[in-house]
Amino acid sequence: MIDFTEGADLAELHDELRAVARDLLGTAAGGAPAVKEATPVDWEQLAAVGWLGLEVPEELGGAGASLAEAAVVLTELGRAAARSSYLGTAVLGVGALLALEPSAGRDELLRAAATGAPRFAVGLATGDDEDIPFHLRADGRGGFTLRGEARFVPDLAEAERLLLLARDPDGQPVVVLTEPGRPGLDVVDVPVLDATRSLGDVSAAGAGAVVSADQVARFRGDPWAAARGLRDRGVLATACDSLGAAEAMLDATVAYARVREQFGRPIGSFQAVQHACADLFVAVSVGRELVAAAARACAAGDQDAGRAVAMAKSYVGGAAVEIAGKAMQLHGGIGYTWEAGIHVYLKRCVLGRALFGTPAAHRARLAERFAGPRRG
Amino acid sequence: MIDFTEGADLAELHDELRAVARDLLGTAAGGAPAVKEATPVDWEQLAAVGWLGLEVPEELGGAGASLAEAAVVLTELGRAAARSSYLGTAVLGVGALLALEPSAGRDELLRAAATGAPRFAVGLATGDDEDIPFHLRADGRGGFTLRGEARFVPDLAEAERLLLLARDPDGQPVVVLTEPGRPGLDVVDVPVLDATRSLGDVSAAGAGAVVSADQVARFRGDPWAAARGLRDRGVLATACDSLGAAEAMLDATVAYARVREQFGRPIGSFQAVQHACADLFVAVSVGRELVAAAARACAAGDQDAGRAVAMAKSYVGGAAVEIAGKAMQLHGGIGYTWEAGIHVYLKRCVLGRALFGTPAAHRARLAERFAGPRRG
Amino acid sequence: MTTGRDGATLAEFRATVRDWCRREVPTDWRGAQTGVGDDEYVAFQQEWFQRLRGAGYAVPHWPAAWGGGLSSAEQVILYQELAAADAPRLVLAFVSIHHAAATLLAAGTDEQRRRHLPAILDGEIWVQGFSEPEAGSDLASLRTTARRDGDAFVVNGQKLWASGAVHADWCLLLARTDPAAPKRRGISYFLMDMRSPGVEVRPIRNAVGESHFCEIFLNDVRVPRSALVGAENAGWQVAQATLATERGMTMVELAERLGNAGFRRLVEVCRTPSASGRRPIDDARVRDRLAGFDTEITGLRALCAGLVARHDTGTVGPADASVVKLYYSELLQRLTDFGVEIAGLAAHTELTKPISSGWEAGAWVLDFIGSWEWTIPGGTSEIQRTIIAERGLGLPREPVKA
Amino acid sequence: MTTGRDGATLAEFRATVRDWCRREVPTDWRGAQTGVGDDEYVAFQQEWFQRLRGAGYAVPHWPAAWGGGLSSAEQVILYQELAAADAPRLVLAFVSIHHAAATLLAAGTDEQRRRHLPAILDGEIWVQGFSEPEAGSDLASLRTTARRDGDAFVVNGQKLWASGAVHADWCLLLARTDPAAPKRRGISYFLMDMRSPGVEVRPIRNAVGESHFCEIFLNDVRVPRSALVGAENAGWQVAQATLATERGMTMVELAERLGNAGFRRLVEVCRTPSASGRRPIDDARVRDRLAGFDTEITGLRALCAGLVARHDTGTVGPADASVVKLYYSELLQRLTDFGVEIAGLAAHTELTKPISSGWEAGAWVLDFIGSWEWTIPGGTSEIQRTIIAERGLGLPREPVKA
Repeated sequence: MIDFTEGADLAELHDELRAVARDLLGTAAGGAPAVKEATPVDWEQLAAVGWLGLEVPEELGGAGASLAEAAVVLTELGRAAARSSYLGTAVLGVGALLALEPSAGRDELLRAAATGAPRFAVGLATGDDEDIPFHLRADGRGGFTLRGEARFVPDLAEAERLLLLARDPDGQPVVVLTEPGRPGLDVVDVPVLDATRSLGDVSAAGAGAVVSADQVARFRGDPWAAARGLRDRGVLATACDSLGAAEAMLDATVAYARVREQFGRPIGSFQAVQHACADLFVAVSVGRELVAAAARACAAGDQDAGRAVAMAKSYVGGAAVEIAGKAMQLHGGIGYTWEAGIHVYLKRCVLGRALFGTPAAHRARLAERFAGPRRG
Repeated sequence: MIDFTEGADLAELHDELRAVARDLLGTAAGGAPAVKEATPVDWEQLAAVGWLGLEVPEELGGAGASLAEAAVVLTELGRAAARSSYLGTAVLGVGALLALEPSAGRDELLRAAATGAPRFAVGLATGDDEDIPFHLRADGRGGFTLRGEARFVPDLAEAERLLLLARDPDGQPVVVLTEPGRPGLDVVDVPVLDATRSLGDVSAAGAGAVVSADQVARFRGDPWAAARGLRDRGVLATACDSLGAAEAMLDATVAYARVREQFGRPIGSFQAVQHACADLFVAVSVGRELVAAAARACAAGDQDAGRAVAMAKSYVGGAAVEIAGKAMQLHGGIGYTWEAGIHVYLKRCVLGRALFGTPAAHRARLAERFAGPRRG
Repeated sequence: MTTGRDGATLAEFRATVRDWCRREVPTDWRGAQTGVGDDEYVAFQQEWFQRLRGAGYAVPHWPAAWGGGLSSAEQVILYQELAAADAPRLVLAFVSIHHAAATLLAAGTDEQRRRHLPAILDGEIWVQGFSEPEAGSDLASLRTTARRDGDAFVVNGQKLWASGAVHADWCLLLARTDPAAPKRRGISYFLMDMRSPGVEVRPIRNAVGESHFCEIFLNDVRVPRSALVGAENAGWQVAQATLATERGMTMVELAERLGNAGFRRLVEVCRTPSASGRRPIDDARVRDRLAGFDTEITGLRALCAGLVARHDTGTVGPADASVVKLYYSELLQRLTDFGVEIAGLAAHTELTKPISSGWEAGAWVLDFIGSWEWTIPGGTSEIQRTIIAERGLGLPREPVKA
Repeated sequence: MTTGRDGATLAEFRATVRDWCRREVPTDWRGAQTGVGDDEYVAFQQEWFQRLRGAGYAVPHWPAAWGGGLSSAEQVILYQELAAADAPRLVLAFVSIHHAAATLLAAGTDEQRRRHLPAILDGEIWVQGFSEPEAGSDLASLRTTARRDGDAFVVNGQKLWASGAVHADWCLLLARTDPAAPKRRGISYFLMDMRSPGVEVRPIRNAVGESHFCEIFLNDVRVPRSALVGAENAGWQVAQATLATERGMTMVELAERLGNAGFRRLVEVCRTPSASGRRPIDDARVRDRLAGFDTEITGLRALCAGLVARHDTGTVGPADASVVKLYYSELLQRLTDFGVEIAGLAAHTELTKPISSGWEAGAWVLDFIGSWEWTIPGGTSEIQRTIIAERGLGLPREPVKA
């Protein structure tokens, strides 16, 4: 396991983590993607190499690292188009727990998360709408009634524990700790075209679900900032994923263009292919910078983190679709086959563009600071 | 003079008109633009070949043709980046007169317009805002007071007669016939970067200008439709102009790419240049179709003409700037020199994009029909 | 037959077709044809083809003597009305009624025509065997061989991207008959019975999970001499002549489908309120894009009309078809991409799209991914740009490798 | 000198620079320098240069011994603060302090350095004489000759795009000394006195009407042997070595100027109400574009910072500079284009822009047209893409003509 203690050079550590990840995920050689179906990554192995507890404090069995390191893993998972519950458990689950008031129960969950059992899913808004999806009503008997719905929740079907973002009776964001199968709670797997992802809907409709007081956990500090921070994690994670997928697509296209011949020469010697690849490289370079800045900002808890993740997500979300699409185009007929696996990345990038906010939604959020007061 | 009487094949007539125009404007060979300064086209010659009276009825000394033929001339003027008062006099001026209730005075003006003396300018909205720029108040002595301002009016400085679009005291659109130099009327030449155009502001501020009843001319039929039709003429004319300029830029770039050598071969044999030129050709082809459709719709007085001109203007307005810009790029260092004349076209296209409505303004207008009633 | 050929005006013809569509286009075929099996798809296509045939609309571009005979203007109207009525596409019979018929009419013997043209009307299915694994867009380098052996040729090789080969009765086959000749010479054109021994078809799954593209493996397949189209070693010219008979009508059909069902569905999704009640179309950026697409589709339709008109007058330019194909396919890609964006996460839950539809199904993610079926096959967008530059604009060719 | 060199932290250095800028940057120089004549422009530039020099900010990238010595981090801060204060650009001295100094430091003799480096600090102006009419971006094919004649070379030929040549005292000259050698061999590098007999300068008006690009005609110009930089016939290598000393700082400066004055002016124009009282920024499409530009500028700045950092650690990639230049120049073009669109018809009435400004003057049409000064010279965008593909991504080179 890599040592993330203070003083170590972060850039070097990230390089090392990246190398380990590529080895483990089978993407070390770069080159063409071999993904055809959604093969899950071995969950126990992710726990064993310490990725699940990257952000869990050392005293709770984790690596005591930060979201910046998780971002490296997320990027590599995207690069491998890997199917795993990493986002739900290690990024959103751990992120939510870390944001709560410390308690023995919370620490126990963090310790468990680092081992990979149980797995978590966090019920929060994952579309353009950023509202808090659940709300609690006091039931007059010291408990609460939970109602609401979170759609397209990552890694829901595999989760044994649920952390639902809700407004308490005072309207303040809190986290409800629960499990699938509880009365009044509906958990539905939602199959999507991108077979490398697991998404689902969790809802408490009608009479709602009964929640006891000890299931309701409060955030440390400003609960609104915490809720926003949780959403920002999802935004950043998806940006990392798209960046990794885009990198894989660029590498695969360049590798293919070097060897594939048409009209008696490698297609990579044609200017149309060269210049297209150059544009993809520029886009990946810009995206990488924006994602790195966003990961740093989130890890440091910068006030401006929301702006940085919105920039990263809106840029990379759009660029990744263009890059995967161009990869399909430049692979020619082969690229359009199921076997080639480009479609796996294209579908993952297209879904990633929408998950945790479309580029347009993030730009709309970014633009609020320019608009100024309305005149005239 | 070409015969536009009924039964003649319009496509052939247009080809003939186009050939004559290129001959007269010195663009017959296609190829590189030779324009460096804004050389005015000989006005008497335009009258002599019958272009000024294209739309003037035969019995008033004109050719009895339609706006579709004027569109051919406008496109060729754009192709030559020619400086002339054609738009103000022959398109807007004649167009306004033709839309008025017939009268001896009107017919006299139409007859005069065909001869090129006097020249006209029409005071109407030429920006994104489509409002009628002037308004009349009854002065209680049978006359009116005119107030308002029309900015960026084409060919104003050269005009001896002004046709100002105004709302009468009942709010209905009318045309005020007047001249520069009338008391209360301010005419200012507004120099712009595009030295091939003449634009100016005409205003009646403060106490306004005194207008007699016989200076106020009413439209035939629905005055709002007539006012819109006049604006549509300006929109179409600018689209034609940009199309012609774009064609010239494409031709010049292709001609240059055929002969200019770098790295030991004609630059036109490089795929980057080939594919860029192919994209320009596609854009010109699409633009040509949209402009032709808009010209036909206007000439026929179709109900849908406003939609057709908005499409033509929004597409060609944007495309022409891209095409002239790409022409500058593909001409390399030479293209950036004053001598090469590409800048003349680029400036003309950039101004043309804004004149009579930006692409975005036209698209906003086009989108009104989809939006449907607001719900939720 | 109720066509406009017999002195009826075009307006009357349009009314007749519209009326026919109202009666004959199956209702809710999109719903019914979503997720169906192969047999049901073939049966549906064959039945729709016969229904069109009954009205004289199945092969409007064929000569009257063989069952067609509509003018260009009438064909345009036919495709406009079929698209407006959102009729199913003729997918299964596409190669039969276009490429196979064009080949037979342009270069086939009377015997070959009599054998196949009526059979096509009765539902005989054809596949095109041109592309090969190593050749891609570079047809001239094909490797499949046809060796003379008495009164037959013995064919060996492999074909790729043979659309619909699993259903095909016959194959339009290009094979090299003179290995010593330069690249484009020494190729011959054959009509090959797909039931011949040694023909093996293997479907290839495409990016959206469908399997209409196939590989064809040819292992000592005997093809009689009488199956040769045109002269031996003149197959390249036959293939070119076949291409030259395409008069832009396919593009008219595609443009009309994009302009009707495609754009209508796009407007619909833009008008659909989200959970929060807000409609995408209430955003000025969305309206701007919609108006842009409307404009571009109008331009595309006009381009197609111009292409057909220039074919009629014999003034078609050498790159005109490439302009239209390039513009259509990239517009389709941009439009479906925007549909994906607007439809949001819910779009990803549509796992299948109706068969017999084009890429304007409104299953946006599948439509978007399927749009590469237009930018890649039949000459990639890159190759279309080169054609436009070199043949359309007369730019010098890239120097050939030393 | 008040720099951060002597143990001061970077934050302290930033505060010092910011304070200096507040005191020393001329107020309203943009207004005052709009439409001025050549003499006034030169005087203004020279004065601003001396003011910077006084603070130690004129040549921060030079070695300390010659008057520079700021670290990369300090230089970045310096350019950030100058941009934030909207200080004038050093246009006139650009070649002197960058290319000329780099050449002298990398390959000059001690004698040459002592002669010129202090002179440059005193205001000696240089011009680059590399490009030629037929060569364009293809430097290796230059034709200007330098023939040995005793202790001197006799130079004949013509240079193009020599920026600022009318004001130059000295010229960095590439000329062919061995006509028989292959293209990149046989070129030598000279320091040429612009007052030498036979040197004629003719300004070329550019697309915005300025004349800072020039032609230089060289007619039997005698250049002493001592003016040779590096070995005879090794001029190409000297030129490459000079280029290698550029460590991304120019791009930092440009990115900062775009991110400060450029973007600020764009937001301003988007907030300016039209005659009807409506502000462009009230349109969602405009806000979307603005946020996109904000994002892209943030990305550009990060790219520049990364480039500088990789230069410092010696890990810079062979195409990294091309990536930044390409991205900057096309972003500048898109941003100024959008400014033109938003500023509307009124933008066309701004007939001049301030001298000593970059293309972020807010005279949108001139800025937009001027943006081609970035996409064309110094290697067109097309050439940058080829460099990125071949050197950065290792794609195979285009085959050379047979």
